[in-house]
Formats: sequence, structure tokens, C-alpha cells
Amino acid sequence: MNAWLAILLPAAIKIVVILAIVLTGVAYTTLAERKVSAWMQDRKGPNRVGPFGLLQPVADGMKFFFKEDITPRQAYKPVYLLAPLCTLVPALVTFSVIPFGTEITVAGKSYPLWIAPGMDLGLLFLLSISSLAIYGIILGGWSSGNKYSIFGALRGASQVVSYELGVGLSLLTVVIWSGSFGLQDIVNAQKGHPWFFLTHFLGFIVFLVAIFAETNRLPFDLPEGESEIVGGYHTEYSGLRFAMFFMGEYANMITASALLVTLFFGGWNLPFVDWAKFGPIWGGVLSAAVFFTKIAFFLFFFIWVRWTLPRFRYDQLMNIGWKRLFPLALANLLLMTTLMVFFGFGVKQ
Amino acid sequence: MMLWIFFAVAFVAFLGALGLVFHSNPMVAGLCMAVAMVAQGCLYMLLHVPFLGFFQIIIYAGAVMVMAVFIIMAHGMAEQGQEVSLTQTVATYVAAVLFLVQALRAVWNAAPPAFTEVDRAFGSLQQFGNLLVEHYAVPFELASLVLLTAMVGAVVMARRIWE
Amino acid sequence: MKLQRPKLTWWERTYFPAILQGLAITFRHIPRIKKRVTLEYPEVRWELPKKYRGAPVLLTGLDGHEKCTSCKLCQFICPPRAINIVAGETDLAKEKFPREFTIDMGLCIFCGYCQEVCPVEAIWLKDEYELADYDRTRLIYTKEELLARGRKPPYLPGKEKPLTEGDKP
Amino acid sequence: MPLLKIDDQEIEVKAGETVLSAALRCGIAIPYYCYHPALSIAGQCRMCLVEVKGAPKPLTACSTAVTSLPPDKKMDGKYDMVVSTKSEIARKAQRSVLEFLLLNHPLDCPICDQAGECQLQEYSYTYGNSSSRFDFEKIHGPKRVEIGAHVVYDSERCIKCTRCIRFCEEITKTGELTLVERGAHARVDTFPGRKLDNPYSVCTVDICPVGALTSKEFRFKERVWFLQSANSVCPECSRGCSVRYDTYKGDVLRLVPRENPEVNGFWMCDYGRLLSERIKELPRRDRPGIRTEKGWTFYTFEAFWPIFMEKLKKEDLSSPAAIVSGRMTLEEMAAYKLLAGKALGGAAGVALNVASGQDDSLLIRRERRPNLYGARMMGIGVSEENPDVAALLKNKRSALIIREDVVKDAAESQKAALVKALQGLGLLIVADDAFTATAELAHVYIPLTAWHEMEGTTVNFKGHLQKTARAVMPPRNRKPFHDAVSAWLAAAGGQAPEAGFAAWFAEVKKAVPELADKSLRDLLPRGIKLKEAAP
Repeated sequence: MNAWLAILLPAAIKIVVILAIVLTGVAYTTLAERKVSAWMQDRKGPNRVGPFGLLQPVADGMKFFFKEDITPRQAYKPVYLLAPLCTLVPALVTFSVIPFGTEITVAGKSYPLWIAPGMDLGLLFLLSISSLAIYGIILGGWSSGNKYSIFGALRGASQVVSYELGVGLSLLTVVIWSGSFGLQDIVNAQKGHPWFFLTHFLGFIVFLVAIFAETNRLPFDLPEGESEIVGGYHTEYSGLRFAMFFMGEYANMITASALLVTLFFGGWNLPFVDWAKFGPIWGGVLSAAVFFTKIAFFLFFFIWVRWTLPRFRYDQLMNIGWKRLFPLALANLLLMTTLMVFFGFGVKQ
Repeated sequence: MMLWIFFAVAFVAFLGALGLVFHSNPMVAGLCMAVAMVAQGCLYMLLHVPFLGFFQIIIYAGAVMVMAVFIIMAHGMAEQGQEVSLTQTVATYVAAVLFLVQALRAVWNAAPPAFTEVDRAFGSLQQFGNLLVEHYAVPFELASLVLLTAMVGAVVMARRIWE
Repeated sequence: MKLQRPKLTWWERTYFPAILQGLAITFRHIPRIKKRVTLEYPEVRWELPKKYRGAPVLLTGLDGHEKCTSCKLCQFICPPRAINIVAGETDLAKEKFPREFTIDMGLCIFCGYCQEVCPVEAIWLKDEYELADYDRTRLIYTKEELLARGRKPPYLPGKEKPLTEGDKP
Repeated sequence: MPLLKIDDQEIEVKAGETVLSAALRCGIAIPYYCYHPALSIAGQCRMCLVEVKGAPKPLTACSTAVTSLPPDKKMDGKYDMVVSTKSEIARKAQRSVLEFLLLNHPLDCPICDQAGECQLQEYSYTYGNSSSRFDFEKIHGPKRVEIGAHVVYDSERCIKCTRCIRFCEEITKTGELTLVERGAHARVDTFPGRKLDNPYSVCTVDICPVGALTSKEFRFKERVWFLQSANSVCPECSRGCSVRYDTYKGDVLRLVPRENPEVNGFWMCDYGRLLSERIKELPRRDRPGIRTEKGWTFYTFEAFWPIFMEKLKKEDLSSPAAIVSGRMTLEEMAAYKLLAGKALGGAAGVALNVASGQDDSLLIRRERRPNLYGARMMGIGVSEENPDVAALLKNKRSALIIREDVVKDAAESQKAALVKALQGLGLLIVADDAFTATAELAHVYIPLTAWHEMEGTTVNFKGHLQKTARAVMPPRNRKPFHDAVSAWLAAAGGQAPEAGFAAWFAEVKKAVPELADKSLRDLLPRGIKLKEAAP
């Protein structure tokens, strides 16, 4: 029993901490979204609730909580009620394999700062879970029994499926280069080496663009579209269920940022810094802080792009996915394998 | 503990399969199939072949079933279930019962399961890669060729319909 | 019409220069703290233009009675049919007066046609815009309310005084 | 026959016919105020000035007769008269007359009730100037003069066309009105000590082309452009004048006569007009009800019938005293006949001939029921004048009274006996548009639509058949009697025509052979005269 406890307790603590961080992150990303967009448009943004509007997410949450939860008569009820969970849960589960720091040593025992430290196929896990996230959109759209929702779901589904190829192929080079599917290994491979966004620039670009589409963010947020399909797949949702969709979307953004950081920006690494030197506890804490700072930058980037670029047309979206990113990812794969096979590049582990 | 988890997941897979067969709404049936696929993937993981499990989920649950559900949705079939005639129903149930009897008989007659120890490397990515690229390279490539042919054929046929 | 598309170079066709340009523009706006255009409403108020069309009100003539003669042209012209008048006979020179005059502010679209069409300048769109209420029935303004709104603040119902020549609504 | 040329048209006229009537016949618009087809020619307003070739100055079209010229003096070789209504001289004459009429006319169209149906407005728009050259104080005259019980006069708006004066002299032959003072100060007034009190006084308001004469009842009620109109028939006497109901938001605001030479000419009586006021005072009930010892209970129309049928099982309605009314339309009478045959043991029914006053020489009839002739036609007996209803109820256990308030109409001496007779009945069913004194004594009350709330056909004392129209929508539970019969027979499990005017009009057609080949369109707008007309 003790053996189980020794495994489960630290894991439980880590899960709680990470969940807290991610959910708070989600809340404040929504605030950041509004603030940053306001600044970019020479406005002030929310500033009424709390100092600098810092309590705005709380107010928003309360509002969602007290709003009426409407279920349309034409909805397919069990699926309709389930769909928001299908969006939120995968987005949160993916965090179990992301290493967000080195490790903390307490009482002679070291605890690596990720939830599932034994997972050496972390990337595959990530891909498999994120491939399930699309069910939330499909189910939500279909079960609403509304033509706009259906169209939103159709768009979302085909978009995610199309861009999954780009994501997978661009990740392949990283995997081959570092020789492992484990995220920890990929992070370690960037320790003391140039980060992968330099060495895999083409793959990075493909991944960056594709991940925008995967998270349904502008300029690829075709599943919604005020002018033609209203709210898209979540048109009919309200109250807490809508909040779940909303949180899922932002959690997905955080996941995507974490992935970007882990795969291409060295994870918790900083150049010329060895976290081991900072002591058993501070090394882990600082590394985690660096990791979350990097995530914050990418979240800002997501917001920045959203309030800069207009939405693509649907045919443009498909053209970019299939005719540009897919060949580019293939070219990248060929280039990288060529470099490794014939010129001996890559990280040997 | 692991055994119980295994059975629980297997039961979920079973339920998913039942849902696929018995649910009248094609959309829900498709979703049940996706559930079965995911559960199956988990079973692979519990059997210490995690990457197979992940691929199962990515390819079948994440891609194939998404496409299937997509088509059901786009086709508008999701609104009403297909009318099924009585003969069809009866035939299905007869077939199912026959199959079940066979399966039960096979299980009944099977020798008690012999557990064999496998080394830790069993089912690892390396082992799998070695098998695929060294032992079964030719069948693997042949299979991909067949798939390619099918794909080209599908595109050609679809083009004819469009034009 | 045939639109002439500019010939793009390969680099331009990747969208990247345009995207970077756009990102630069939006980013440049973030630190412009002094130039925020937000009007912090309850404290800071918008300076209304002179011809602002706010809540419609009824005006009082120099004789202390409402100017309205109940000709119902405003009721006729009102696109959302927000105005409802019941006419009555009076001993005043104008013969006819509105026994009831209601405007349903839940319907009013502030088009100002009523003001435009009124032959006696009895109805006027004033510079009031904070008209929200929790009760829809309270949005139906009666004649008394409309007349009270038409007078300047000291002349509320109960302490009515005839307006003098200098008073303009 | 003289040949007349007006503008570009040639028309042959009878010798002595006026230019105006010839112009009206061939559709040429000549503006006029004082001319009225039923009144004598006055040439008062000068609005109809036209240019006549050879005449030294413009002539009034209403008073210029066309005569034959000797063949050698024909104009342009063939015309006896050449008239131009659009020439420069005619135009200038029209414009100047209008300017003159408007000199002292107040610009109070926003207040004036005539606005919207005012000829002065219309002609100013079509023929007049857009601005006034008159910069001085207008002449002020008496306003709001009550020249009669129902008529108010405004001298400022008056253009002195004298139509009202001639109406009183020539049509009613009472001559209350005259023109006093001279020139711009002229005004219409009654002779000292007299009032405009003839029974047709409000017709002066109708013929007044401007807003000088207004009716007290309609004054300031509603602007005419808000009114919704329905062409119908007046139900107040057996004349059955063609009238128009003007309604607003479900209220009948006024009744106006329609031109119908065979029935009422251009006129109607004040009593008929005041129907709009009497309608308001009717004690209405919108739901059918049943009275027990505990008092009245009212139901929806749908819920009523099963309960009513239960009640009928307990009471005897096989040979009731049936009192029907000349206020029923032909369709309702047909429905009554069907009901009598199927549910009342063939009770023949009697239509009461309620009468009061005297026939006059113009329109008013002594018989106060509009459709008595129709009742005879449908085979329903008509009683002698003002019969003793109590006698009709003698030896009867039950009674059905439709659209008659027998208690109110009974003579004072008979009233007590009648009430007693009604109270003695085992079952009294009253179907009426109002919850009358009779209805209060009933055991079952069925609310019917009033005359102006339903469609129907009616035949007047001369055998002239007209169609009434629905002026306002009745509440859901108020039905015409024929629709009530449809529901009654359906509830009783019998065969019945479907509810609605069309189905029951078909029943009427079966009963009246003369109508067999007629469609509703043939009845509009003025009705038809049935050949086998009475008297």
C-alpha cells in the first residue's frame, strides 16, 4: 500500500498544483486577451472589477455560473450535455506528460516536476489526446440540432484533421533529431545545444501555423464565424457549459504554448544556466518559473496574432493546410533526415 | 489492481461495441465505436505496448472515426435512423447468437491461459521498429503500396463523380 | 469590372512580410498609454452634439399648457408605432388636446420623425439618453412624464411655472 | 343631340345637360364644391370654372347647359360646344378661386377632423398654389357653434358652398339653415330660435366638403387615415341603408351612408348613425353560460357544448316556443330552420315585428327590424306588430329566443306578465349579441356576434338583398348564430354544414331559388333587387 501511496501522493499534489496553475492561467488569459486587444486598439480594457480589472475573470466566472443553462428542444440531450467536457478534459489531461521543471529534492528523495515521469512516449500521448479533442467540437455541433452548429462542427473537424498532418510531420524531425518520443528527452536534447526552433526552423514554422489551426485561433478560427454561422459549434450553449467550451479553448492554447516551448524553445532550459547549481528546491522552482514565463510569452503571441490578422476564407485555410504546409513539412522531413544521415547532425543519446 | 483496470477498460470496450451495433442513431453508433477504439488503445497500453495503443487512438479514434462521424454528419443521416426490416433484424440476431455460441465454445474449450514472462524490451519502440524494418520490410512496403493504390483509385473515382 | 491584382513576389506570397508588418503595427500601439480613447462612462461623459436625438419629450407653451394639439401626425409617422394619442376637446383656442399621450420607449428608435413632422413643435428629442429601467411597463411614458421631462429640472410636476420667453427647451 | 368637346374628348349629351355632368360621365376631373347630384345647382363656389370657346369669360361647368347650335354655326364644323378644363384660362381660374377660398381659411388641418377627406386639401394640392400671398390677419368668425344636437359649425373653415342649406331645404324640406351676413363675413346659421334638429341632420356633415360642419359624436375622435372601413348595411329599420362602418382598433367610431340609389340614395338617418354610440353601451358577455341555482357559470365555446348537451338530456326541448328575430341574417335564419328540424321538433318560430314611430317620406321605416322580408322569404312567420310575447309562451315548457330582448321591447303594461311567463319556463335559451334583460332570466346564454361583427345577407322591405360585412373582429367565443348551430348539431352528433359564412350562404342559396346562380360578387357593392319583391 505504501508503495502505491509513494507514487500516488506526489502525483496527486502535482496534479492539483498544475490544475490550479492551468485553470488560473486560463482565467487570466481571457483577461489578457481583453487587455491586450484593448491596448492594441488604443483602448483601456476592463478596469472596473478589482485593481486594473484583475478580478474580471472572477466576475466573468460568476456570470457564467449564474446564467441560465439552456438546452434546446431539438438537441440530442446526452451528447449535448457531454460535449463541453470532451473539449475541456483532453486539454487538461495533456498536461500530465509535459515536464515543466527539473526536479525538487525533498528529504533526499527527488521528485521530477512532471506528473507522469515514467512516460517515455509523451509526444505520442500528447498527439493521441489532442486528436480526441476534436470530438468536443463535433459532438457539440451535431447535438445542438442547429444548422449553424453543424456547419461549425464540420469546419472544425475537417480543419483539425487536415492540420494534424502538418503537426505530426513537423514533430517527426524533432523526434528523429533527439532520438526519443519522451518530452523530457527532447528538452534535455536542447540543453547546451541550440534550441530546436533554430535548427528546425522550417518545422517550427509549420508547427506554429498548424497549431494555430489546431487550437481554432485566429486567423484560423473558422469553426466560428459571426457573419455566416454565428457562434459555430457552440451557438446553442450557454452558462457553465459554454464556459467549459471557452475554458477548453484557452486550455488548448496553454497546452499548445507548452508544446511549443517544450519542443522548440528548450523547455525549462535557459542558455548557459544549470539549474542544479541553485540547490535542491530553488533549481526546480526557478526552472518551472522559466518554463511558465516562456508559455506566457507564447500566450501573448497567440493573442497578438489574433488581434492583428483577419480570418482566412475556408478555401484559403484548406489550401494552406494541404498545398503549403503539408509539402513544406515533407520537405522539412527530407532535409532533416538528409542532414542527419549524410552529415551526422542530430543529438546522440 | 492492474488486472481490475484491464477488465474495467475491456468492459468499456465491450459496451462501446454493443452501442455500435444496437444504437439506432448512426451518429451515436459512430461515437460508440470511437469509445471502443479508445478503450482498445488503452488495453494495448495496459498490455505494455503503449505506442500501439497511442497509434490505435490517433489513427482510429482520432482520424478514421472522425472522418466517419464527419461523413455521417455531412450526409444528414444523423437525423433519422435507417428503417430496418424485420427479416434483417431477425437475421442479425440469429447471426449474433450463433457467433456468441461459437465464441463461448472456443473459450470453454481453450486451454487455461499460460502466462509467459517477457523481457522488458518486449513491445518497446525499438523492438517494433526492428521487426518492421528488418523482418517485415517487404510486406510493410507492399501494404503501403496497396493503400496508395486504393487512395489513388478513390481520388480518381471521386473526380469522375464531380465532373 | 476586372480588378488588377498587384504582381507579388515569391516572398510576398508567403504572407510573411505582411504578417510581420501587421504584428509590428499592433505591437506599436500597446505602449501608447497617453492616447487611449476609452471614455470611462459614468465618471466621464460624452459631450453631446447640439442636434443629438435622445428621449422624446413634450413641450409646454407660453400659456402653461402643453403645445400638442393631438393632430396625431407623429403617431402616423412613427415607424415603430411607439406613440399613442387619445384626443380630447378643450376650451382653449387650440380646441383639441391630447387626453392621453404615451410613448413606448421600449419601441422608440429615436429617429426624430415625430419632431420633424410636428406642426406646432410640441414634441422634441432631448439630450437624455439614460433611459434604462428594470420594468418594461415603466418604459411607457405618460403625458405627465413627457411634459415633466420637457421642462427644465426646477419645473417638475407639482411646482409648475409658465416658462418665460427666454426659456428654450 | 348636341355634340360636346371637352379637352380632347367628344361626347354626345342630352340637350340641357350640364358640362359638369357630361365631364363626370367621361371621366374628366373638374373640381367642384357646391355641386351635388342630389341637390339643386347653385353655382356658388365657382370652383368648376372652365373655358368655353366663344364665351367672354370662364363659365361654371355645373350651371352651363349644352344646347344645340344651328348646323351652320357649329364650332370647328361639328361641335355645339367646345370646353377646355386644362387651358391656361381654366387653370388660372381654378388657381385664383382656390386662393380666394383660402384667403381667410385657417391653416388648422392638424386639428381639423376633415383632414384626409377634405376637398379643400385635395384641390389645393392638385390645383392650388403652394404658398399664400395674404400677409394680413385673417377674418375671425364664430367657431364651435352648436347649430344642432349633433352638428357643430365652424365659420372660419366654411367656404359657403351652401350644400347644407340646400339639403335642409330640398331633401328634408325643413329649411333650418340659411346664410347670414355678407361677403367675407358670411356664415351659415340657423334661423333665430331654431336648431338644426331634423332626423337627418348629420347628412349635412357628410356633404360638407370642408371641415366646417362636424358631428358631435365623431368630432376629434380619430384622424380619418387611421380608420378601417367596412361596407355594410344599417340594421336599425327595415330600410336597410347601405352604410360604411369606420372603425379604429376594434371600436366602431362612425357610420356613413354609401350611395345606393335603390335603397337610400345618398342619405341615412341620425338614429342609424348613433348606432356607433349604442354599440358601446351594449352589456356584452364573451362566453356562453349556464345558470343554475348557484348562479351563472361561463365556459369557453368548446367546453360549453358537452355541458349544454348534458343539460338538454334533462330538460325537454322538443317543442319549444321559438322567437327568432328580424335582426338575424338570412344565413342565421337558414341555420335556425335546420336546427328546428333536427333538434327542436320542427318548431316553426316567429319573427317579432317590433315597430315604433311612423314611416317618413324619406328613409325612416316604422318596422325596426332589417330582415323581416327575409324571414318571410325563408318561411318563418312574422307576427303582427308588437305582439304580446307572453301569449306566445303560453303552455310551453321551454323557449328559445334569438337576438330579441323581449323584456325590453315589451309594453310597460305587459312587462310584468312577460317576466313571470319567462320565469315559469323549465328551460329558456337566449342567444343574443348582448347580455340583455331577457338573457338574465335565461337558463342558457349563447353569445352571438353583433350585426357589425359578422358577415351575412339581409333583405329590406322592398326585397333588396344586400351583404353585410365584418367591421370589427369579435372575441373568439362570440359566434354568428349559424356557426353556433354548426357546433350545436355537431355536439348533438348530427350532420351540419361547417361553420362559416360561405357554407351557410350556400344553404341560403338552396332556399332562395333566385339566388341559385348568383355569387357573392354579384351582391357587391350595392346588393340586388329580388324579383318577387314585396309591396
